[in-house]
Amino acid sequence: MEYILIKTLEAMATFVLAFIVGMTYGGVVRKITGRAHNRLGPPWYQNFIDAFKLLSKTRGIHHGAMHFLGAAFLMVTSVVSLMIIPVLAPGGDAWYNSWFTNMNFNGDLIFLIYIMTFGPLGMAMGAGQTGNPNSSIGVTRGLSQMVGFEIPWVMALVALMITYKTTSVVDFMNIQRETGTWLMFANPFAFIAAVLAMLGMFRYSPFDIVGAPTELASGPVSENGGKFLFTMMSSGSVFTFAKLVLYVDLFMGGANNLVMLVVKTFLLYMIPVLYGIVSPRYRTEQAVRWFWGWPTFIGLLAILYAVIF
Amino acid sequence: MKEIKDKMIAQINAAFPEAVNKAYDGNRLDFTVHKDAIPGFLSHMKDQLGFRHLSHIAYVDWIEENEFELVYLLWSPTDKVKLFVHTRIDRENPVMHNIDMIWRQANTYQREIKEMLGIDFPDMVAPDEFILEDWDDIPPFRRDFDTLEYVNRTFWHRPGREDAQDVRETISKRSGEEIPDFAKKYSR
Amino acid sequence: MVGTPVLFIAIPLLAAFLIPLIGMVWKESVRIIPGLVLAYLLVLAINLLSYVTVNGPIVEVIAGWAPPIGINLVFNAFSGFLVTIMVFMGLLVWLYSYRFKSNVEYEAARKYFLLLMMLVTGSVGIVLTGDIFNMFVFIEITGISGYALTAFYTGRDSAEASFKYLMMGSIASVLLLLAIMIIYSQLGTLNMADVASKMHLMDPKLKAVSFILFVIALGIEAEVFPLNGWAPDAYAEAPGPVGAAFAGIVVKAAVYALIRYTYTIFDLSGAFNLLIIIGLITLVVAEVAAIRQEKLKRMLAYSSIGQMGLVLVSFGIGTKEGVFAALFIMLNHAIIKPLLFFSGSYLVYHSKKKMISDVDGMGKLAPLTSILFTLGAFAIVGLPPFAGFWSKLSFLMAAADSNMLLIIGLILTVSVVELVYYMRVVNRIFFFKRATHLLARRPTFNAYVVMIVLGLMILGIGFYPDSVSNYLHHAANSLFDKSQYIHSVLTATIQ
Amino acid sequence: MYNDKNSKKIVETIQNWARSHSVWVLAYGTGCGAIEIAPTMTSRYDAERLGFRGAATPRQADVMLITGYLTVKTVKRVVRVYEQMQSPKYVVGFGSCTINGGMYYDSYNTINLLDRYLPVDVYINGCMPRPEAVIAGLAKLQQIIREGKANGAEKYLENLEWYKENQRKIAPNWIAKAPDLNW
Amino acid sequence: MLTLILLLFLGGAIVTWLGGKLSPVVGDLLFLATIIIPAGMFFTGVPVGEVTHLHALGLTLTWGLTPLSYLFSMIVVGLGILLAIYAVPFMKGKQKTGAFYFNFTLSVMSMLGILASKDWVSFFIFWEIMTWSSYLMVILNGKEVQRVGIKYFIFSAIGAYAMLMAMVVMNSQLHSFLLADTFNNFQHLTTGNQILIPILLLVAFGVKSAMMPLHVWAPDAYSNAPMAYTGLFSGALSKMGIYGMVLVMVTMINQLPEGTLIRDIIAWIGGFTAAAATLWAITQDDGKKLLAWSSVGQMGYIIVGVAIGTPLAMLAALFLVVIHAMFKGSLFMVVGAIEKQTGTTDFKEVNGLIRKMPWTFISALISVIALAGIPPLAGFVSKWMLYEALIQNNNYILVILLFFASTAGFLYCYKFLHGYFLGQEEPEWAHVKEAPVAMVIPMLLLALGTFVLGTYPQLLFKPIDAALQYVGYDATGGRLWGESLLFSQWGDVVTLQPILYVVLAVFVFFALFLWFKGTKGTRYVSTKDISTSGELPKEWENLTFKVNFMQPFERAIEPFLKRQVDKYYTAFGNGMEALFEFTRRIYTGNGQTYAIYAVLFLALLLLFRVNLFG
Repeated sequence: MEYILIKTLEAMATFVLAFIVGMTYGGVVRKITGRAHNRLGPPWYQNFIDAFKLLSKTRGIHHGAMHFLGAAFLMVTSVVSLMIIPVLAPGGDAWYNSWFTNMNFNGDLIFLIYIMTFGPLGMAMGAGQTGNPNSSIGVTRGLSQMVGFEIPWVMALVALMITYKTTSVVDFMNIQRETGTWLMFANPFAFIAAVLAMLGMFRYSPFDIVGAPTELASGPVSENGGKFLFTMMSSGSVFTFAKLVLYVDLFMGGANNLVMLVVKTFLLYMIPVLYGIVSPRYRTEQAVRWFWGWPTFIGLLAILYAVIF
Repeated sequence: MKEIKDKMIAQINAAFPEAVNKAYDGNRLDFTVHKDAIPGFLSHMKDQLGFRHLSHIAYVDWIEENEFELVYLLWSPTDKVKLFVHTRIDRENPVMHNIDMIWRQANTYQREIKEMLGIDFPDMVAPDEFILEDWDDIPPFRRDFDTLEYVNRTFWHRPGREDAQDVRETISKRSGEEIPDFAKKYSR
Repeated sequence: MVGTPVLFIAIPLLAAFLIPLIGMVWKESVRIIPGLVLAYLLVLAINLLSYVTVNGPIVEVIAGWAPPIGINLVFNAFSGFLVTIMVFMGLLVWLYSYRFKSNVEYEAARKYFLLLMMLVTGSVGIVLTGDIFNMFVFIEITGISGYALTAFYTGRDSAEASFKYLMMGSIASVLLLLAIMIIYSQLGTLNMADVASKMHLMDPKLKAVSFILFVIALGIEAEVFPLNGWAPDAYAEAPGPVGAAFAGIVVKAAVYALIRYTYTIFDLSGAFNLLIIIGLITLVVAEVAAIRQEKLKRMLAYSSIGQMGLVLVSFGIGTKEGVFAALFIMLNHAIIKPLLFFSGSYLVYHSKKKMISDVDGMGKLAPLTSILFTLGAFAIVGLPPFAGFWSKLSFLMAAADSNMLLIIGLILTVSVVELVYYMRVVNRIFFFKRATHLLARRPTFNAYVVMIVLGLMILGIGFYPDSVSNYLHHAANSLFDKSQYIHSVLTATIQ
Repeated sequence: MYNDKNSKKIVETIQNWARSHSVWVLAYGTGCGAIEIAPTMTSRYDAERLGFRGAATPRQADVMLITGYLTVKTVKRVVRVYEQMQSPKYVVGFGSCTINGGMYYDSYNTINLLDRYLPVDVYINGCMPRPEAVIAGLAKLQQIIREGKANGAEKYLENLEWYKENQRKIAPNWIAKAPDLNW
Repeated sequence: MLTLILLLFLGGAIVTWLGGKLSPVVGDLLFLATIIIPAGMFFTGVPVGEVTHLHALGLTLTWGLTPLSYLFSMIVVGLGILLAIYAVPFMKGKQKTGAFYFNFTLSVMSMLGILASKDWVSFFIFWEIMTWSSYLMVILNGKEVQRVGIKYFIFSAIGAYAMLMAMVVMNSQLHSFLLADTFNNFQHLTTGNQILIPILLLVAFGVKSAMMPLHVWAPDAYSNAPMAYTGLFSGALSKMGIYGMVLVMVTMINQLPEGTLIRDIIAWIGGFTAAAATLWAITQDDGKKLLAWSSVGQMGYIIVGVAIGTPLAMLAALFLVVIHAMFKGSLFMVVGAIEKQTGTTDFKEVNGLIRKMPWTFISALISVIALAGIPPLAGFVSKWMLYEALIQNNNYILVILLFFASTAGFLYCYKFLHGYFLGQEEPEWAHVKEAPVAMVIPMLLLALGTFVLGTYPQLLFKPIDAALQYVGYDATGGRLWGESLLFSQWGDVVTLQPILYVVLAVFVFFALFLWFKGTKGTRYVSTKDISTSGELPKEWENLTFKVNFMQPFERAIEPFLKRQVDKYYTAFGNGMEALFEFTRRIYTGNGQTYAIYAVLFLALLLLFRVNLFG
């Protein structure tokens, strides 16, 4: 019982960490985007203010039970992904390390792939019940894009799996610690394919076809405000952090302490962000086909590389 | 251009002897037709003489003569000639023939005319309200519609704008024009 | 023993002559007498059949001349089995057509029943006789009554069909006589057993020629491709029960003759292959033609031809299992095809053109008839648990035992075609909207009885095939026991 | 403790501060003034540094900018959008047309006084107001939010009957037909 | 006992049919009794291993249950009972109720018969009864009878005849029709037959399990049958193909030297089936069609699992067999309920039913999550095992294909839910009420079943393990699965219970948070009140996004969608018909021609006399 209690507390700590880091990243991204536009941009803590403001809205509407459940589903995905991915490497030396390696159930990758789709689908239900056509259009675009980037992403993961004969993130981290080589160097093609898939996963330009503010009025979230938008915002932040940590764990050997974690994740995060700042938007079918083009080819190379070496 | 126009006038006169031509310079043709002849006339123009495009339907309220005037502006892309077709409608019984089966865009103009001038077009597609929603006064583009009175009745004025004057008297004083009586009565 | 085989020929022939005579006195007797006769014959046939399965074949010598000089009738398990089927079919056809033309005219009924008795006589004679020339005579009797029955509806189409039948029949007669001549000139005898025992003496070339003549002559009667052009017309134009009688009685007799020549009389090695080849071609062409038919009866007729092709292939396998399967198919065909003809002709009763499309939506108007037709259709394409399945299975087993994989494949492919056209009709019956305003005709009580009896037999054989397999086995064995056949005939004495 | 007046007040203060620094703008381009929003939000004047940010739908927005004259037809849409927004919500009127009708004061189909139909928190004068003026107006809005005086939504609810009556005056049928948006 | 049960079904079918003529209520009651009583007897009275012998035509028909068939018979009987309960209110007021009950009962009987058959003859007999009873169901509503029905029957017949051929060939060489004999003595066959027979049998079973080039009947047939039957059709009937395939794969292909190749080919066919059917499902605008294609796709997964044939893959496949029966049965019931309540199943017509049919929605939601393979529901268990098995068996590209199919599957999952339940609530459907209780409870039960099995899969793994041991695998318990545990040979572990608890905890926490945070300030608004830029939609305006729902994706896969197997079959069929027409013209109807035929035939035979008779 005590064990479970401690675990729960540690999980909450992880959640808080993810929330803070994710939100900060969001603000920093807005700042960077602003600077790239030759503006001052909002302060880095702007996202926290926004979230708090959303939370303190006094009135709101809902369109039915699914509207609530959709947001809850979304949160499930973020939190469960976070619980499964080891935030810090198990062998780290910092005193707080044990807080963040918890509840990872060995971090099975196939499980991760599926639980990561749980939220978007639930969210899609919520979006559907609002009856707003823009929401549904956004959802179909998002799902289509997911089919697109899932292929190179899974290819990269399969390439890793067949090299090291495991599907567990923890094992991958142990392997990297033991061999001392990051997997992004051990199988560069897999890393490239995964990074290309990541462009779609984070939904920055040119793959921001889900929200598409000018044409879809922010898509699936268009009927959500106040607490719903707050939930989605924090879920998005946590989920962003979780995905980044997953990439770091898989390809960059994980992080031994929080500083390294922040550095690594931030560097990785800059790839889609910076690419997005200078890109216009694809149409959906272009995006899907783009993912089935070079990224898939590189994914195939990754598998070949894994099979041959 | 002159030859083309003459040829066209001849053709139109041959087909519609009752249509009255009025001479204009440039590439403009001008005919006045009785309102019942309008659909036949226009479709003839469209099919036989190459006036494939309806640019606009202009409308005038001749309150003094107790008539409305509609002007159909046609354009021939091949001959580069524009054709003005005038027709007059009785103001007391404003009903006009519908031509949106000849040009679909005529529907939009007719809806506008119906709303703004109150001319009815029977059998028109989608005769819904168009620009003025929930309008329950007389059509606003009729010259007997008093805008200021309507505004005073419907909206409010911010205090401090009572000095707003009718500028026409100033203008007429400056330019020495006479304001006709009927204009004083009906419109500002 | 309750009777002798000669009764099978004598009684119906006598009845045929008596019908017009007694009919002068008592008109209803025209309808009743054939029934009584056929019922008696059926009882007799069953009795004799159970006798011969135990005691061996009965050889009846006629007119006091012992074989090989005299004419003899052979009732063994094989021929007896066929006779039983045929008599049974005759009885059903009679029952079905008992009210035939009842309220129209007496003359037509008299002719009809007379010709029916003649048809039965001839067919049963073909099966029972042990003499080649005698067989020719019976074939002629069958043929002539068949022509007349085809032309029964005195219309242009019927006449044309009948004429085609007559023409082909004449060709058959000529060739048959030619073949008989060759045999007689070579061997000096026409007794089947005698011919069979002396066959090795014959010039091989003439032997082959005479066999080919037999094949073609009997093939015309047995509806073998390409000699069966008359059959669809005759089936389509003849009255409904007559079509059933052709399928159930006449064709069986002709096939019997063909088999008797192939198995017992001639000892040609290639004969079996010939059977397989012509059987396969007949099957394929008939089924393919059937799928494109627009008239119901023609479709059934082509299907019937196809079944005969299958029977020939099965006989052509040349093993006991093959003969067993062939007999089983014949038995099933004799049960199912009349059911299809009977119910089918009621489904399109009021229609002028008898098109397949006229059955649309009949399932609601005439549910029982439709269900019986469906039962027949399911059974004939070999869907379990109905009768047709067991015959198809035994055929396939026989073919597989002889390692004829290609033939199995071909026949199964053709079965798909067969299935398609039967299912199209079934679909139309139950699931189409009625397009015409024609009403359904309610079958007569007798017809109901006949169809239900047939339907129950289909179900009975389907659920309990052992009920008939014993007879089938005996029949198949007796066909193979050539020496016993010759011995029993040649040693027969006048009783 | 939660119901304690002081703690409530503290929470209120923090909330107002957050609200004032995170204002999501629904730029409803009703008139010519919409052209001034683009420079206001983008590089030159950059309202995002003050916490202003575009919102795509009324559900997410905090403040509605009425950028210029409102025809009768438009005002119905504006009212509907305003009612779809979620409290606390604010309205900013752009230009003289929203104040007193401006040059369209005698037009038969543009309203003269916006505050008869919606509670307006801040007016920005000018025809049109330049982006500097817009920024100044938005800053003023931030200030009154922070002070807790931007209570337009409550005003609207309190005087709902009055507002509705005014709206019904210009659009009698429409208000009757509308679904239950009013609260 | 088995004989009695089968006879009860058969007799019950007829009695139900006749009873239905008397009064509908009698028919309903008899129908329920006919299904439930023998089903109950089946579960209580038939031990695995008991053998019954019957004799027909010199052949011995042997009936008895094996652990493998017991697994499948659980599907048949369970689904049969639930669907029977569902069918009674579903068929109320419809025509041809009698025919429906009759064929339904016969289908259940024939499937049990197939599973109980220990010899090929009775296997084939029941197989064919199943075929024609399901055929009569497919065309029961009288729509597109000739096209859909005949297509189904042709393919079924091809499959059945392939099986018939295989079994007679085996019998001719091995002199036994017993399944066990043919499997054990498979080596005694000639080499050619060793290849031929498995291929024929795979064709036979492939047709029923809708394997790729043989699948064209399935979408039409599934969607054309009454929805109360389609659950059985897709859930149980197509699984008979899988049952046969398991037998063939394990017993025959394993003994072949070329076995690996055949396995790989079948696995790839299964993968393509899964992917292509999924893409087709996405393009459908009718719920029935969508689910039908989805069923074909799911069968593809199962075929992959069976073809790979490692213990893990077999576990996954058999688990998916049961799970698929559950969630697809539930989904077809959902569609049936919607059809019953609204009269249409077209996404473009009906929408916004979530508040009107909440229980139906809940079962649809759970089933769809299971279908999509999302944890913590049961679909995930099979997906996980299947992928692990594929990766560990070095089928790398195939696993990508399946991942693609699975991800694309989310699209149609969402399309299904959105199509019926979400979107604008139109006044046109304001009258719609929740389906009758008897329809809701079966679908809810099935949906909850997937929920339970998602966390406690060992409930199902135990019988599957018994079945696998029966066909010759080692025991897998503790090695590949444990109490709420999944293992793979690489040592990967998924612990299901903590996942469920975490998911539930987070879900409940945030749902409650959203619910209680500012409850007073949050109110319900109708779907008409959405941000439409202030425009008030007219009454006749339907804002729901339904037409061209997946158009962007369809554009992306356009090159694929141009190629349809169906077209090739249709072209082939038309060509055959033309050929038949040509052949038919041999019968000219002219007597002279026939006479010439006779003469020519005579000449021909005389000519080839020497070749024929030597």
